[in-house]
Amino acid sequence: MHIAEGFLPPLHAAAWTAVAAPFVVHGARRVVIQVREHPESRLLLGAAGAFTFVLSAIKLPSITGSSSHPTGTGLGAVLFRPPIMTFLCTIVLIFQALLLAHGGLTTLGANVFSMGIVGPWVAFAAWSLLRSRPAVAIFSAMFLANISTYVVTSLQLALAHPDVETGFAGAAAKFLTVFALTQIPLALAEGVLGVLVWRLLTGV
Amino acid sequence: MSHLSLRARGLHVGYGDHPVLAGADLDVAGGRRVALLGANGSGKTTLLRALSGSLRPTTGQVLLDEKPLTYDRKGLRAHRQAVQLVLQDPDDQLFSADVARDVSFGPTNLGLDAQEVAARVAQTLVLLGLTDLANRPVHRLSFGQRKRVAIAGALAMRPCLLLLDEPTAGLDPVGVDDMLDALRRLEEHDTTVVIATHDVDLALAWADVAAVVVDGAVHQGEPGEVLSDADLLVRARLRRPWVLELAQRLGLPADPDLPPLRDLDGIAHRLQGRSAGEPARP
Amino acid sequence: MSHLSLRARGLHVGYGDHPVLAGADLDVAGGRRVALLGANGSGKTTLLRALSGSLRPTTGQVLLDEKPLTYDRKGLRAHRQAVQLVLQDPDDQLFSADVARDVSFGPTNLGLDAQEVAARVAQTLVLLGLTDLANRPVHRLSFGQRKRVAIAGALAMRPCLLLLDEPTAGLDPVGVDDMLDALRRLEEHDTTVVIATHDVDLALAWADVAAVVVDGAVHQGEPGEVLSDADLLVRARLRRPWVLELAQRLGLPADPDLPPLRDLDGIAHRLQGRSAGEPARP
Amino acid sequence: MTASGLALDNAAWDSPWRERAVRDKAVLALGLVVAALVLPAWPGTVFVALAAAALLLGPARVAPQLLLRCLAAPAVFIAIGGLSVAVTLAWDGGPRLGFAPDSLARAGSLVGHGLAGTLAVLVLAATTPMIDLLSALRRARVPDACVEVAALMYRMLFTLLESVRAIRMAQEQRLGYATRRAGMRSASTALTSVLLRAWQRAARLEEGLVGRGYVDALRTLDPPRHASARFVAASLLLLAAVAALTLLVAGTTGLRLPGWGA
Repeated sequence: MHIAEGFLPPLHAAAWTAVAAPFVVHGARRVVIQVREHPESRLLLGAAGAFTFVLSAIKLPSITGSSSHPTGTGLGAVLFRPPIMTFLCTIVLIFQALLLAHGGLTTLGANVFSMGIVGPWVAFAAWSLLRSRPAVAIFSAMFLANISTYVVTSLQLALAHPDVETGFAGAAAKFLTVFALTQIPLALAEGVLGVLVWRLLTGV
Repeated sequence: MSHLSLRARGLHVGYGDHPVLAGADLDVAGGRRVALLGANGSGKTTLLRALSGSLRPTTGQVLLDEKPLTYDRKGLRAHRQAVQLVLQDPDDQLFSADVARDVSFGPTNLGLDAQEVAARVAQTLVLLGLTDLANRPVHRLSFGQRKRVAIAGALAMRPCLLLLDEPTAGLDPVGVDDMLDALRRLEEHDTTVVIATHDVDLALAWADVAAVVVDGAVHQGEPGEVLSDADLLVRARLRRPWVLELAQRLGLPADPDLPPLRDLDGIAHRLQGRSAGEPARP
Repeated sequence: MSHLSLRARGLHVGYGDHPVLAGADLDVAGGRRVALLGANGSGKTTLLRALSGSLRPTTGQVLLDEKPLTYDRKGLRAHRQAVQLVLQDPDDQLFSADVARDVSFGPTNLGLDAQEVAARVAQTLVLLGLTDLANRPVHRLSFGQRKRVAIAGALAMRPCLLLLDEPTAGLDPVGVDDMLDALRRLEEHDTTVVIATHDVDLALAWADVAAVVVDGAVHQGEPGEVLSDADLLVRARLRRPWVLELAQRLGLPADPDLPPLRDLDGIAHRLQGRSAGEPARP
Repeated sequence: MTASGLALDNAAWDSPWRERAVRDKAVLALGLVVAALVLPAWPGTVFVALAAAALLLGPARVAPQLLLRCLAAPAVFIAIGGLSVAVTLAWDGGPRLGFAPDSLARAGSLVGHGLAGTLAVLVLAATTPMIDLLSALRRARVPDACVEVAALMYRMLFTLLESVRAIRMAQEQRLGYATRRAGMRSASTALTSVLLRAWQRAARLEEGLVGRGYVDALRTLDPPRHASARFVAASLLLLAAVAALTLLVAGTTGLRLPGWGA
């Protein structure tokens, strides 16, 4: 779920764009440097980005019985590091906005912040801390990348649309319930998926 | 396993303005070899997908043993135990690290216990001549071997009908013969085999029934007749099999007393018979 | 463009213990159609890659117009302007979003200016009958169309030699004919064409020279002779083309005064001639 | 890829506006996006939505079914988000949900901004293939490496999507999603297969492109696009009309709904 076009007031949209911009520029610089040093990484990065986009087309059976799609930024952050992931996520979000009508252009900054910056960095931090136990580390990275993305989205919406009676706190409670609480089983499923994929990749 | 019939009745499958199938009918009688022919993009694969239940037609029905397929979980589960589809590219179908594990995927999902799964895997590998490869990693197999492993994966479900999309495409001549041998063994175990192909020579030599997919519909009949229909072949972007073409050029008359011309042996036999009256040559 | 010759001399290419090529020689004379035959995994593709310069042999030489290929940047660049390889899977070569953009890639890399690039793209598309598809997205083309676009991408470099890996694999009969027509037009523009295939019938009908890759070496010769060599064919996992097989079964003698048997027309002609003495049949 | 895949992408490639310069279309679409955001919800977003829908269904010749299908995904988010704003939460002795006239009005305007904005984005999305946008970014001095990675992503995502679909179908065939446990296992093997395949694709494409003279850039010739001063002028006129009409109607009815971000 990305914040739809028009859902953030102009000031908020501009502010989140400003917050996300340095991270995206940094990521883009990393990409330029990497491509300059290793020209063949152009194709690998393209494949990685396409994979990130396609991940959202893989249906995941969730614990509640409904199905959902993984965000996949956790796995990407571990495989490619967060700055590269921020860049790839930005492109993926632009593609989703223009190819699938998911998300939007004025809300791109906010969506990049939650999915392309917070998610990957949280995942990378979890992975780095728990590295000695890879299964736990990859589970935490995928779970936390997913759930932190939705928590941040909820808080972004709460900031933009405070509750008429209880202000930001009330709005946060509402949005967290709707977007983050319901996401927990799906995030758990993504964590389990991460562990299974890790086992397949490392041949355990 | 027993023979079941599979039918398609008035299938429509459409993406937008250009329907891929527009009222396609097909009868697959149990135990009869059916070759589904058509150009690239004619809808052969779409028809196979609809027959297997993995694609739901907009209108029309798929009937297994005269009972219409229902698209709920239970209906699809039952259908898939009877009808299995093998895709053209084996890499779309092989996901496990080694051959035995890949073949065990279906039986495991059927909820069989470990012993039964192992037994089925072993039997299936024997049937397809793959026993020696059981523990080989899938990515180290040749293309022809991967194709046969993909068939093994479907076969381990013990289907009554096996639908194969281009089983011989990309195989070298010996690989094609190996594949046809494998299909012959399946038939000995009462599996009805339907293949989609654009190899008209193969279809003539192998099939009991030829079904040409053209303009969204299916024309089904005796291979020798269907594949002589010049008008149909043009519309379907196919060619007449060389055996029939040569027979026509030489004016070999269709003779109801003789078996229909299907392959090199047949035409050589007819031509030898015909030239028996000629003076001997050095 | 002028005709250049391309040769391989004693190529060894090995991955680990199993050398793919072990002393392979090949002569491609300018203007002669060469069909490279072999089973899956025999090393056809490896040989093509070595000829194109994209794979460096452990030992041995590739010679273009008698000058050995050097593997520095400059040498490779010059070689690729003369020799272009088209891979079997078009998706390994097509990277751009639409047809015209993709075909413009090679000429742009040659450093031509925009006008010249546009002119070359337009000419190439005309030559391959792809003009109508110029602005179509690559991902919405059929397999056969993608194959032709991949050839267009190579052809826009204006090579003297075009190496094609399985150009007809996966195409339906009309698609195969379209492909052969396209190759014929290239030859009219003085491009020498080498194809790798395991279709022995196609090789016999099309090629001036057949080269069979077996056990890491190449046996090259007149197609009718090479493809009659029973021992060679068994080792190479190939079959005798049906035309030759039928001629042998019927005891049609090789007649040096007649053109060699290559295809259906040829054998029909011979058989009609032969049966002229027979009594007329209804 | 069939139309069931990325319908919006297909519409863009088939669009009668495809030959138009990206800049011209961007002026129109982004102008509408901004208008959807800054004009008062009533009646501004209604006018923007009507203008965008009229452009899409009229000169841009987008099929109505396609438009509805494209709106379905964001509509879910807009509905849930709107509902969350409409409901108020109070704390007196435990959480208590309710409605307030003010919250309903805010939710209404939010839904208006969301729908109008989404339609405005579609004016660009349904008329301009992604590759044209990327070429425009290159001309706007976005580094080549970034544009090329994005362009490769665009090409490769279709081949990978095809793989995902085929693998999924093959797994369903063998009852790979019959139980949740089997489903998890199938999803993980599918994901791993696609990841490995993405890698192989990249390696093979690299080799294929080296053979075509690839050294250190993926430059191609951009086809000429048709810039039209009349189109830009008409776009600006339309935007001005939407803005003027909004202010006029808002002024005459005297209706003053709470603005944005209050």
